[in-house]
Amino acid sequence: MMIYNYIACILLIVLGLYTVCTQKNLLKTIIGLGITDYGINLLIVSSGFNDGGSVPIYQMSDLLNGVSSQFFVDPVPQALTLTSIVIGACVNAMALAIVVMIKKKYGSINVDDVRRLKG
Amino acid sequence: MIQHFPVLAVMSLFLGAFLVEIFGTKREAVRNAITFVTFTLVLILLYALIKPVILEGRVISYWMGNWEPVAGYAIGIGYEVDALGLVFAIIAITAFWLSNLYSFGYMKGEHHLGHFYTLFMMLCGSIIGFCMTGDLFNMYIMVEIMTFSAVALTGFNTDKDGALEAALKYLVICSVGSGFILTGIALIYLQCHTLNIAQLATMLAGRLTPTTLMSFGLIVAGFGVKSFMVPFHTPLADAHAVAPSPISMVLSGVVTKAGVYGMIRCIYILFRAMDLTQMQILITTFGTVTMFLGVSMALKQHDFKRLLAFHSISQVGYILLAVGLGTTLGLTGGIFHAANHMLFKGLLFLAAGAVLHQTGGITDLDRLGGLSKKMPHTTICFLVGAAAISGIPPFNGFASKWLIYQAAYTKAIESGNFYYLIVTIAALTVSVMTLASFVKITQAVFFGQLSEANKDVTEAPKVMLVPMYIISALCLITGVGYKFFASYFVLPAVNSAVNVTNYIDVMMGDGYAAAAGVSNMAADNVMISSWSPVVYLILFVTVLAAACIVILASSGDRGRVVEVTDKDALKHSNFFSGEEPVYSHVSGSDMLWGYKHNFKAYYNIMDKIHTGRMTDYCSMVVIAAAVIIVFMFMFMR
Amino acid sequence: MIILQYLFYILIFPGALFTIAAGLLLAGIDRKVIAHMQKRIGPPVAQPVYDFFKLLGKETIIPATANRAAYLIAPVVSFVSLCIVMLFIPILGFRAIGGAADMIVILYLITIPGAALIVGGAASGSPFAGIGISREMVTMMAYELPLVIILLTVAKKVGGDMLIFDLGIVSAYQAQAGSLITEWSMIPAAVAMLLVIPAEIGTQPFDVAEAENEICEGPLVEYSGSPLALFKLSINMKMIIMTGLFTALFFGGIRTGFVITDLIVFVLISTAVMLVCITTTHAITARLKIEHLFKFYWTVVAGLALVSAVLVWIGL
Amino acid sequence: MIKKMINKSASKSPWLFHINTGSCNGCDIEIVACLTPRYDAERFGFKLAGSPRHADILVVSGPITVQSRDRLIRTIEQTPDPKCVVSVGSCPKSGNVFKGSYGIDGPLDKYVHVDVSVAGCTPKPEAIMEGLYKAAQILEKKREAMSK
Repeated sequence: MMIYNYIACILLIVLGLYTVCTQKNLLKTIIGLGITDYGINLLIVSSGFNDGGSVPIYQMSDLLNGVSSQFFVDPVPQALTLTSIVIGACVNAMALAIVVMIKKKYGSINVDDVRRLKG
Repeated sequence: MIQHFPVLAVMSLFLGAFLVEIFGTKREAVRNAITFVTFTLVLILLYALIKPVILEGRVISYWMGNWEPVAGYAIGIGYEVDALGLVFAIIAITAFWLSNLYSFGYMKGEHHLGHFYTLFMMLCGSIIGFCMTGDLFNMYIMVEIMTFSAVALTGFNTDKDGALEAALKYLVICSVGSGFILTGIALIYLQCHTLNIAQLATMLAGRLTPTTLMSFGLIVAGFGVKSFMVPFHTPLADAHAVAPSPISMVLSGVVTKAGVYGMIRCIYILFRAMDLTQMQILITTFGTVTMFLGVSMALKQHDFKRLLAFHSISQVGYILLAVGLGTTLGLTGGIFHAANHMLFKGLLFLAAGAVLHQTGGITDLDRLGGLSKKMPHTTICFLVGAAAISGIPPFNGFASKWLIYQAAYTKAIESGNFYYLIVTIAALTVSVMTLASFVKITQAVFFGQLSEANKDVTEAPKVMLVPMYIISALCLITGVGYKFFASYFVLPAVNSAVNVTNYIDVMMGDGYAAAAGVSNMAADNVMISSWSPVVYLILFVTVLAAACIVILASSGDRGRVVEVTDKDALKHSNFFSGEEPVYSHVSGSDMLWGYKHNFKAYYNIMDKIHTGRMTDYCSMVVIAAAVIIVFMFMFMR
Repeated sequence: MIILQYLFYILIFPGALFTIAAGLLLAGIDRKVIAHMQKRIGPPVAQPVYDFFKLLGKETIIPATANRAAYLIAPVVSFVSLCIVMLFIPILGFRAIGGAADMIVILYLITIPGAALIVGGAASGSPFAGIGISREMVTMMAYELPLVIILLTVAKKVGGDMLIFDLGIVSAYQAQAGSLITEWSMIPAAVAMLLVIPAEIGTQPFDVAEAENEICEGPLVEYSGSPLALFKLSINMKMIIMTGLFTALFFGGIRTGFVITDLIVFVLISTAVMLVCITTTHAITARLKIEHLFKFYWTVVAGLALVSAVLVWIGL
Repeated sequence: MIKKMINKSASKSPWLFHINTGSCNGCDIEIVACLTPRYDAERFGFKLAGSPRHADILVVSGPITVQSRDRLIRTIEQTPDPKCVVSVGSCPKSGNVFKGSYGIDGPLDKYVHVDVSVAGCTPKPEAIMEGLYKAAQILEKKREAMSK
């Protein structure tokens, strides 16, 4: 089952990078960044998944018995994903803020017009 | 007690950032006091670590929330300070402390300074955290905070032409790079189910499965973006030109070094793949290309700070080249050059900032000139920096470059590979090209004739001059005492990079590394040749003294020196073939013509590559990353 | 006693005084021989000495646009740094101070006078000097590449599988295995080195930086009096240093056993080298353009040096 | 001793700077002829300098035209002491055939003390050589006077 997750996340990452590399509209570039992020997040969260696993919480009975009979989902990737989502949101917010200011200053959000620094 | 210092250092910086935002937005004195006290505190905390970590070779570990490893599996986030990390952290905090001092004078009168210092301290905190963390994901987070605050600081002067554009390019390209790093980390986690570097080092070394190879390629590419090697260099050049000068200093002195540090950490410690010939060739090739492209692009620039930015790229090329050789001598040269680069490039950016600050924002080399009469102290500092970066003995740039040449040549002889001889020749030639572009700046900005527009320029304020003089002194001291610095400051870092058992044992418990079959690399650090700056200086001073005695003793016999008393006197006017002197300044674009003429075709190609279009740059990044990964899959399986 | 000995080394032989004397002698011979080549009588051999002392007696005018400190300090730095270089170059069997600098360091040490000339010229504020330093810098870039390849080739030839950068060892090797000039694989490198020397010193056809009838002696245009004397002296001192470096690299195997005779032979070989590479080229050529100079060095001369490098690398 | 050496050298290494103030080029050719193998002025250490800052002897040829007057004065001022001014040909001395022309503002000694005048239209190279040699002797005297 997991293979679909991996295929999906690779597709998302490649799609995002393709968008960043080809789209001339700055907003679309940022959307591309977002898509890449989602792909990576999917990859991370998939990495902790166990088919049929339980929630990663110890039951009192487990602790009393000393061993966990059940195989639970790895909680670390979920924490990582949350962090990564937050960071991605921040990046997007900041990029969008800059794009708004670029629109005010340059009067355009086309990459071909925003190229005063070159050479 | 001492094991709390790393965490305290990082936390006090982030706390300071909050305090500035809360209390310091209105009152300047409060703001300056908070930042200065915080930076000084962190400086003391980190310098206190020198003795145990660098001199005694201890490794300090700290588990956040005391989540210690259970049954050989790291669970919590660990901080781990070895000599390698600490050397880079010390480079960072020194640069930030000086830059902070400088920005009190430089940023005076700007708006939103509270936000500026908040971001500034976050940048510093993230870099120090990055250098000292022992957790891979924590590393990524710190990189993101670093990118984030660096972008915000780059675009801080939103009114400045191009600032927003540079910030956006920086943000997008570095986000792509961060994406590579995060994907690599995710793949590693998928394979090993742990994120602790020490534990991963036991698992990954020498076991390059397709998954780890993929993640290795992605991580190398990602840190390549962070260290701005060619072809990822494009946002750096834009960012430096528009950022405020204290930020330019830390961007080139510290942020690029963070990328190099990440590269060293991953290649030497995490994957321990530096003894693979293909890996060496990959990294040295990138280093050589970066070195040459940076300096040749710098020769063509006519914006002061943009030119310096391309030199940062070029010097990072030197560092990567040295690191990529995979020998201890090379690593010594590389890390030493990283420290030296922070010093002299910081000095040059501060001097550039002083010029920019005092002339009211002119950075165009064609509009400056003759400032040495108005700003003598800045000129002295700039000349020291220029001599250091072009590798003129006895300044520090020469010492580290010389180690790099030796390392490259040693590699050439030992491996019998002609390629490394070419690399050595390229490194030596790039050095003289660096000198050429600094001659260009010296003539265009500080010497030559003073234009009418800059007639009322004054010397920079003291608070800006003090950091510049401190760095100038450091440039000379590290150059003269290079043996001392190389063996007591850099060599421990090199040892900790190649001998990882201690690093692993401290983190995971004694005997862990041995159980996993990790052994130390043999450290052979043989310097093959001789250079003794102290002898040179003694000789220099002796001859100078003798010359002075002769000159003074014969002063009555010689012709007199005719001082300028009347500026318009015919006697002192410049020789213009008899014509009346007019304002005629040989500016930056007029220089080095014979060279530019011969490289016309090359520069045409370069102009086609550096289009300024963000999509092109992103494509370059993605293609280069793909090339790295394909190279690894083809040759390193 | 040891201090006195070192003072003797530094100030008299092979330091300051010897370098000055030999440099002036070589410059005098150079002018005399050129004159004879042109069927003139030419100036006396002591002419450079007269020039030097005459310049000392002239006024030093500081131009209105100049930065006084840099303008006056640059010639002293140029002169002093050249006085030291000779200490590191072995004079056949004799070497004053060993183990303090190797070939790469010497390569950098001889750029200091060039850098000082550039700073001094720039400090004078004249546009002629601006053009002059630009050309001087391009010349430096031009000859540095072949020079680097030559030095690395010599290092490889001498060291074989070992790492040798030290000129003393280069000299000792040649004493055993014969001078490097006798190895045919080193001959392209020797020719390249002969072509590097005139550019380093700045004589025709490579004197584009100091073209006196084109840009009024470039960086030196505003200099007069003692600073000019020091710069002219530096140029003369470079003659003995560069030809001496050539001698140490390619003729280092000749030994007579005594310091005095070694010294005489050393000066004689240096003079012969100078007659070939400086005097003859000066007498028979006209000045190149700067772009042609750059191209010449990065293609022909660097190519020659590279041929040698490849030959040595494959073990010939 | 150094002083003596310097004074002695002043006459042995005079460097020339040649100023043409509207000459017909006749004298200039003859001055250049002095440097040729036949006459070889370099025997006495004469050398053409590129800049007046390096020069000891200023060789002036031609009547002083109005256009060149300011340039002449400036160049002479820019030469460091001790220096000599040598006029070559009759023009700087008297104006020669150009005398009285509206474009001429001569003679040379209106502006500067002329140490040696070589007359003739044009003077022979031998004469110029002798004039320059005399100027070199004057240089030594000037240097001696200066060093006192």
